[in-house]
Amino acid sequence: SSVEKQFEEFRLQLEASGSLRERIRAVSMEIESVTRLMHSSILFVHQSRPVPEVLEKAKVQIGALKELFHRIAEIIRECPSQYYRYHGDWRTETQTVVSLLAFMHWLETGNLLMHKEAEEKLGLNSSDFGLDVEDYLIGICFMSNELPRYVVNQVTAGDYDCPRNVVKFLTDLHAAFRMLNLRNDFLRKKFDGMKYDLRRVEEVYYDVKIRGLTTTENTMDDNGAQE
Amino acid sequence: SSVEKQFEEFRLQLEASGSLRERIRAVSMEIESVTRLMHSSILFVHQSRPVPEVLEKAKVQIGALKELFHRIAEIIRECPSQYYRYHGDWRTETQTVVSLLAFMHWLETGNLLMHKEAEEKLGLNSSDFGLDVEDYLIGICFMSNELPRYVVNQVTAGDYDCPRNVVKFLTDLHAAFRMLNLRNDFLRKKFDGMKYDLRRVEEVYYDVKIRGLTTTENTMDDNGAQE
Amino acid sequence: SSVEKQFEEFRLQLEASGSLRERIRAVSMEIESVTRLMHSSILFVHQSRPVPEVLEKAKVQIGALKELFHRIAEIIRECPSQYYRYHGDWRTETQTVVSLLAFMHWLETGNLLMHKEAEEKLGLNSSDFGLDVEDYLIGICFMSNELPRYVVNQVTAGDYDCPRNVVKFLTDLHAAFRMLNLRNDFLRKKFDGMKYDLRRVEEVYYDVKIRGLTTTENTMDDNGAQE
Amino acid sequence: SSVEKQFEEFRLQLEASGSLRERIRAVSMEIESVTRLMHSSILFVHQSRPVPEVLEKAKVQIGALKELFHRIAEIIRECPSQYYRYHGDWRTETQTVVSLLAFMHWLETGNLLMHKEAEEKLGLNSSDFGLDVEDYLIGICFMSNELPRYVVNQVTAGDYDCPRNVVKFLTDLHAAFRMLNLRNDFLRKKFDGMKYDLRRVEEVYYDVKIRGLTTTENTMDDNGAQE
Amino acid sequence: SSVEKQFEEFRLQLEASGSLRERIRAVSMEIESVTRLMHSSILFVHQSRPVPEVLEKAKVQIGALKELFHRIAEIIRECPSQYYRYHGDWRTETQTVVSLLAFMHWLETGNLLMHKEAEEKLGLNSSDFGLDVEDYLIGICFMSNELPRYVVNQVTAGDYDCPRNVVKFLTDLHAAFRMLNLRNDFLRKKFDGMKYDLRRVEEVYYDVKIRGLTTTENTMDDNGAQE
Amino acid sequence: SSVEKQFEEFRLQLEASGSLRERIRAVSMEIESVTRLMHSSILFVHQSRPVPEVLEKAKVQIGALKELFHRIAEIIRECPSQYYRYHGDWRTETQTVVSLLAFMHWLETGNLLMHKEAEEKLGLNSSDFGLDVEDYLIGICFMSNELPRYVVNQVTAGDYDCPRNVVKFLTDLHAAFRMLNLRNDFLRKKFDGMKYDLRRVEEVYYDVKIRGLTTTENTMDDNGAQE
Amino acid sequence: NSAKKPRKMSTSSAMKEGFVKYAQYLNEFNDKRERVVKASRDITINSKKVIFQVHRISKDNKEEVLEKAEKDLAAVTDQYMSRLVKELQGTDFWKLRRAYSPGVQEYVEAATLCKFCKTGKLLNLAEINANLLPLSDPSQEPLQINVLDYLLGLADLTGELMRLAIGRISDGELDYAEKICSFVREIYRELTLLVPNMDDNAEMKKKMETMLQSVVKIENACFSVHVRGSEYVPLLGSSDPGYSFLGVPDVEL
Amino acid sequence: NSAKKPRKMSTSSAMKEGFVKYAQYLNEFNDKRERVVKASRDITINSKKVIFQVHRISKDNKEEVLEKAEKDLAAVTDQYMSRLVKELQGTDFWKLRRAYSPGVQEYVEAATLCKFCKTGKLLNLAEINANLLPLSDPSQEPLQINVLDYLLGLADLTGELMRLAIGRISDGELDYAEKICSFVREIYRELTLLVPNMDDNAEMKKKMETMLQSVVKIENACFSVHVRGSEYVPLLGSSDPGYSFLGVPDVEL
Ligand SMILES: [Mn+2]
Ligand SMILES: [Mn+2]
Repeated sequence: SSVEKQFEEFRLQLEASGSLRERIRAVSMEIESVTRLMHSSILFVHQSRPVPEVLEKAKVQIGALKELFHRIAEIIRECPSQYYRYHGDWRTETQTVVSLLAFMHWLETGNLLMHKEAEEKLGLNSSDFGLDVEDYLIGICFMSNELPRYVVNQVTAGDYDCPRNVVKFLTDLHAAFRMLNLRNDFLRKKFDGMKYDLRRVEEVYYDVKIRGLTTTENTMDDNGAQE
Repeated sequence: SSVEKQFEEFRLQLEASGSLRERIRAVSMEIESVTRLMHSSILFVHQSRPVPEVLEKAKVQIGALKELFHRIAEIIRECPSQYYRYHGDWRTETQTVVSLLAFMHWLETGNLLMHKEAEEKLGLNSSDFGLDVEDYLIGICFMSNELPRYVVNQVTAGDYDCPRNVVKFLTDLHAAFRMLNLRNDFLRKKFDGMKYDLRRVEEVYYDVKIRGLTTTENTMDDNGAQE
Repeated sequence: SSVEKQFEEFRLQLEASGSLRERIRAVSMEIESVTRLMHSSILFVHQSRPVPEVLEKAKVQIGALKELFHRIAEIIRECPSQYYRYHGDWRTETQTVVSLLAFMHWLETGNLLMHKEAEEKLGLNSSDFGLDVEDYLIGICFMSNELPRYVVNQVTAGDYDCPRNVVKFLTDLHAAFRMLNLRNDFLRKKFDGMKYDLRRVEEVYYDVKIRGLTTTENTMDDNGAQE
Repeated sequence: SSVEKQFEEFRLQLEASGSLRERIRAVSMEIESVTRLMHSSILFVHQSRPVPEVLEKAKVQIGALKELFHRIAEIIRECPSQYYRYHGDWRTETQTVVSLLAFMHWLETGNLLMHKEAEEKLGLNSSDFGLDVEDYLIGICFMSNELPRYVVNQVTAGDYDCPRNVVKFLTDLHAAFRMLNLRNDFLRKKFDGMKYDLRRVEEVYYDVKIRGLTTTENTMDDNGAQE
Repeated sequence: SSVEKQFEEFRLQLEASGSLRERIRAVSMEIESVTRLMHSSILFVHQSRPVPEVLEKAKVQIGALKELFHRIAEIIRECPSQYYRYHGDWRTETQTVVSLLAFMHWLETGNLLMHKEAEEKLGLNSSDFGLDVEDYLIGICFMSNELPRYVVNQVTAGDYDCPRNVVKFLTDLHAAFRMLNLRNDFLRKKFDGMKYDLRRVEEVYYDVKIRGLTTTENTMDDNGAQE
Repeated sequence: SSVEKQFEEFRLQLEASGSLRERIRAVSMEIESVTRLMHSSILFVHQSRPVPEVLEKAKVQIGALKELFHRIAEIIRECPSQYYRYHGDWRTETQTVVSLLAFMHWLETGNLLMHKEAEEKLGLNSSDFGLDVEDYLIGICFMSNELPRYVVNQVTAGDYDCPRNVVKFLTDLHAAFRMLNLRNDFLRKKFDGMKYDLRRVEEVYYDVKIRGLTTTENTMDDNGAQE
Repeated sequence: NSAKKPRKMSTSSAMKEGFVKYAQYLNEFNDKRERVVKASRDITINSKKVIFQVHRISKDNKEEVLEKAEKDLAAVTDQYMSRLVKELQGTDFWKLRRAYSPGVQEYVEAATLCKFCKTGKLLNLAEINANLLPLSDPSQEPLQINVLDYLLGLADLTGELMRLAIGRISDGELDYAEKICSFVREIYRELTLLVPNMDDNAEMKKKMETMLQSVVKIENACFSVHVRGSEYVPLLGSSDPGYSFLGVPDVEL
Repeated sequence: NSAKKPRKMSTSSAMKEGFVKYAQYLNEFNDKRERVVKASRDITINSKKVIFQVHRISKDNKEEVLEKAEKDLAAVTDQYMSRLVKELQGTDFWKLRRAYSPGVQEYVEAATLCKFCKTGKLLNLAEINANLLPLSDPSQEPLQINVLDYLLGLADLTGELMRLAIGRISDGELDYAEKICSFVREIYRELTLLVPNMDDNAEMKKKMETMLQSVVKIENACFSVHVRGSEYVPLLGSSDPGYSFLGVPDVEL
């Protein structure tokens, strides 16, 4: 009957989209697995292992990530214009990736990893498969969550200049985020959390400063610079 | 700074997509409002008002729905290939629309409203803006939920042949759905509910039959027909 | 370090057991798919299709099931004595299988499919891979859930002797179950549900009886045996 | 020091109340086990076994119950006036006990088991360990849930006078409950359910009545007795 | 009928227990209100007002509290041995009362307010209405939470001996609590928090000590005096 | 029917009030947008920018706020005496406005912005559209939440007199709040939080004091007044 | 920052002064709220009693039961609603709405239930409000129940009507049950259209679901009596001529 | 359908026969489970007591407290774990896992805590299992704690170590706290890699969050002591030469 025929067609369609989703999820799980390794390497930074050594180990994985994102892009290319239909299946992983890359970038350069730079690192610069802006922003928020812990452990390890730099970096980042008119969604919630990260690093800076632990030259700079 | 510039760009993008979403939601709310009127007209069917009269009143609104879906299509056309990014903002309403149209169609013809027919009724037959298959199927499930109540009220009003027809229709529909390999999602849950609708109408049919309330000719047919 | 060494070992063990689980799940999904087909065939019994015809179609699949259970057994044999570690991954499917086989068996013989018989049908009679007793019992409960619907539809189709037989069967089954000392778990909950099945078939029997629709001979028998 | 001494005392007290709760729970589980046996015996009443025989078997257990409640009372007596501190640990079981005793009492006498009588049967008539009124009332509601099934099966077995008696009993019971101004709690919900029990037994009474199955003399009585 | 009479009785009982609870809650709210006043007075201690003056003001309220607890006791006496049935309705307030009395007692004597003493102060020493041990312990934990703030403000105001005394007191209290084997409940959580209070006052003591701000004689005393 | 007529009337009324609400919400969102700008400017105070410069930038927006509140007042005037029906739609924004104005006022004068003063600044001094007292108080609590962060950053930047002033201000404010008889609502919760702000600024004051970082003259004064 | 001593002194006292005023305002307002909440609670309890009274209805005691119910309802109006009216008159209808809304809803429920049982009609909001008018001081703006509370009360009414319908069917009054059924259906249909326009419709949405369940319960009850009842026809006049079970009047049969 | 009388007779008895067997199986199995659950509960309670005992540690009573803890732990092993081993030996390790898992986890928690306090090392799963070996009948397959329960126990261990670290800092044993800190960090890092591979990791995921919080709490405590301690340096040798507050050994200062 025509009803049966219609449902037979549906069956085929649903199976096709189901198996496509399966494939994406499989890659997505691999991404998760690679980020787990990266994360575990980066955790050494809290034990005051030298930054270059830590980064080196973590960077090894970036190639793998690039390859995996390429595979998702290939799959999505099979169903043009349905990027956002399946987006949910890899976005959490992407956010974690961004947060790790941005943290590494900051450890290395002291600067924010830009959206374009993140796309380049992951090979997402083609026109039809990019890095969603919200995912990028959420990833940046996740990175911000790591900073208080990092500052605390650096100071414990005797690096008293760290807090000042982090306060500066986070203050600027927070101000930049404030320009965005965020909806009441997940990103907004994450951003609201950034305020607490900032407050915490300010407190650490305060603890160090009030005990005169910062190096003198810096204090001088302080008065002048403050940008 | 480059960070500021980047965030300024984000601000513009987020605002653009925010306002697009606003516009979709506005139309979506209008659809909701029209379906509410339709629904309220159709509710008279439970009070045994003549079907043609009930349908006439409800059909008046179809034009408005068509117009509204056209407006969403226009908006989506502004951001090609992002259909599924915003899909969530009108899908619940669409499912209700399908359920109402399908119920009306069944009241009129005794047949299932096909996906193609639903698209036509709503003017969704263009290549880039169609009726999502899952939304269609969920709408059909919603319609099935109305049938037990309808049968009960028809019998109370003295129409003893109704149960047999509904049992037949629902049995076939349920069998057709069983062909689909559904994921563990909302549609699956809705479909699982259809089993209870079927069981309920079977029970009503039983109540009528055991008391010999069905017309004699039909009973004869029964033995022979039943496919 | 020794800590690392231990955890590395764990990682290997867990990965191995993870991939084993994957393989089991794959087979388990195939079982699910076969039972779906069987179930679809059996559902025709509610439309009063002749039992033998219905059974014939359904029985075709038993071979496939046997083969699939054999594959799980093979996998489990790789990790002796860990049957119950992975048991959760195929038990839902097994319960459905039991319920279908038991229903078919009852349709054919009027008797309960015993645990041993179920094991034989599925080729689970080896010493190291059997049919868990609780799964068997849960499957039987699922079968009981089908009976009220079956009775209702049989009576609707004019088979007035069915209720008496089902009441007898279910009363005995229910009494047999009561011999079991059940904990407050899933099986207990399922068994508690059986009471409602019994109540419903009793009601149908009552409907038929009070209208004098049962055939005379049986009624005689009845008087002797029951009243 | 005195502080230390005080805390040593506290330690003993806290451990004592913990172990007391353990002991209550153990008895409570035994009660549950005995009621399960009783219930099993009583179920034969649905298969039209002679009431006296059924009751005899069930009554055997009352002694055991009495003994068990006595044991809880003994335990509670160790901590005078803390009845309600531990009450939650045996109340569900008590409600089931009440429902069974009340059903048996009704089968035997046709009357409602009164609160006082229930206390006596269970040896709860001492001043410091009684039967909570709400538990009693909830138990009575549970009993009412059994009656529709009982009536249906009695009629099936040819006892056409049963419905009238049950209707009378339940109507009175329902009216009595209506006098209570219940809060919106569990008891209220149970009581609301009683209405459906009443409706079902009325329907059965009606079925029997319209077919002239009630004995004539009774019908006479009827007019006099019931309204 | 006797049934009606029984239910009339139940109605009265249910209403009685409802209104009893109302009355307890009303008193409980008054207690809350009195403790708020006491707390307000005690807060001046943080502004280095002389302790005797602060205590005098706060002590005025103890009479009122005693009176209020007496009223609850009276109410509870109406339903002997149902203390724990209603206990939840005044326990939070009682805990606050204990924390305030214990803080005052410590300010005055430097000692822990014992359970017996607390009962006496509140007139709870009768046999049938006492102070629950867990409530007492929780109240003591609340008191401990006030101490870090007190120490900080005392030192700021120039009282450099305070930290030593508080460290001693809290260390002993904490040790006493450690003797209890607590379940994983609210009390346990409160007790875990006490460790942070202890740590904070130790830090303050350290700050004072390290700067040689403590008076020399006291250091000598240390070993000898303090109980 | 009269039922229909009544409901039709309701529909018109509700639609009118709905569209009124829409208009209020639109203004409310504009207020939110202005406060976001103000807040951004004020945040520079944490980076030790000169207060006058910071205030100047923020004050620019007050005119806009006044205008927007005027617009809400106009709308409300259309439905006399329904101020509190729609109040929820602008109260969160109003509270933020109050908190910002009060913080600015305190930065400028060291005093608390009084309710009357706040009304004046916003042009809310007409008789029919004022500033709700609870909103004012909640706004003040929000301001208090900013103070610990401000103090920490001031001390880090070398302003060691700030803590003493803030402790004094917050102690007075906290005491003033304690005069209020608060219910268990949002304001109460916010006020409870003020305790933590006070504790934190006390701690900062303590840190500064114990290190002898406060200027001598003040300390002298101090001794006289406080210790 | 620039705070100077002398100013601070004055602040401290200005602050105190201000807070004395705020405290006074809050105290008065909270006391009023407390009183309103209490009044509302009393209204709730006593309206519930009226509803319980209505449920004591049976085939033969209708007049008597309803008379008592109406008397009780009048007492609620005179004793408790009047207290609310006194508290609220002139002001704060909306500010204190959450404090009195539960009571008012229950009152609407009771009043509309009585009216329906008596006349089969829906008691209008205007009628209720007209009834409240005499309670208030004519010089003040009178308390008028608002649409929202009226509709919320109406939503609960359907639950009570369901209970009533089941009871009536038990008592054999099928016609009565069917009247209830179409009445409830009408209210349900009208409310579907209104819900989205209501001020804060989360509560109402939930009530609508319960309401649909009530409608379906009544329909199912009517159905089963109808199906059973029609069986009766063939037996008509044969075995049991004077039989009026299910309350269907003898003549009709 | 075709059910015939005679067959049914035999069924009914066949059914009964079958169910007698099932009942016997279930009874035996349930009894066993009951006993295992009870053993597990006893293990839990007594392991918790061991943990509490460890927390009674202070600077001066270390040996004594740990000795008692170890003795208590040995008693748990001999009295309660042995009961579990007896129940389970030979079979059903996985079928009854849910029944004994809580106890075993708590036991792992207690055992690893003791070992860490005594030696600063992680007690390996193999070591625990070796310890259990003598408890079982050599002819049977012995009960071995599985990786999952070991890891779940380890996750809880970090909570206890956090409590311990805070306590040690209070007692001035900063080194000790820092040792705990790096130990917990290492476990946390290793576990991050394992969690996704675990059999049913929902429970573990939750524990990982708690664990991170514990790590951060220890780090913060170490931080604040470190920052405070750093202030002391300028005072070195001046006012208070023999001062050993915070347990920093005299020599180092
Ligand atoms: Mn109600
Ligand atoms: Mn633990």
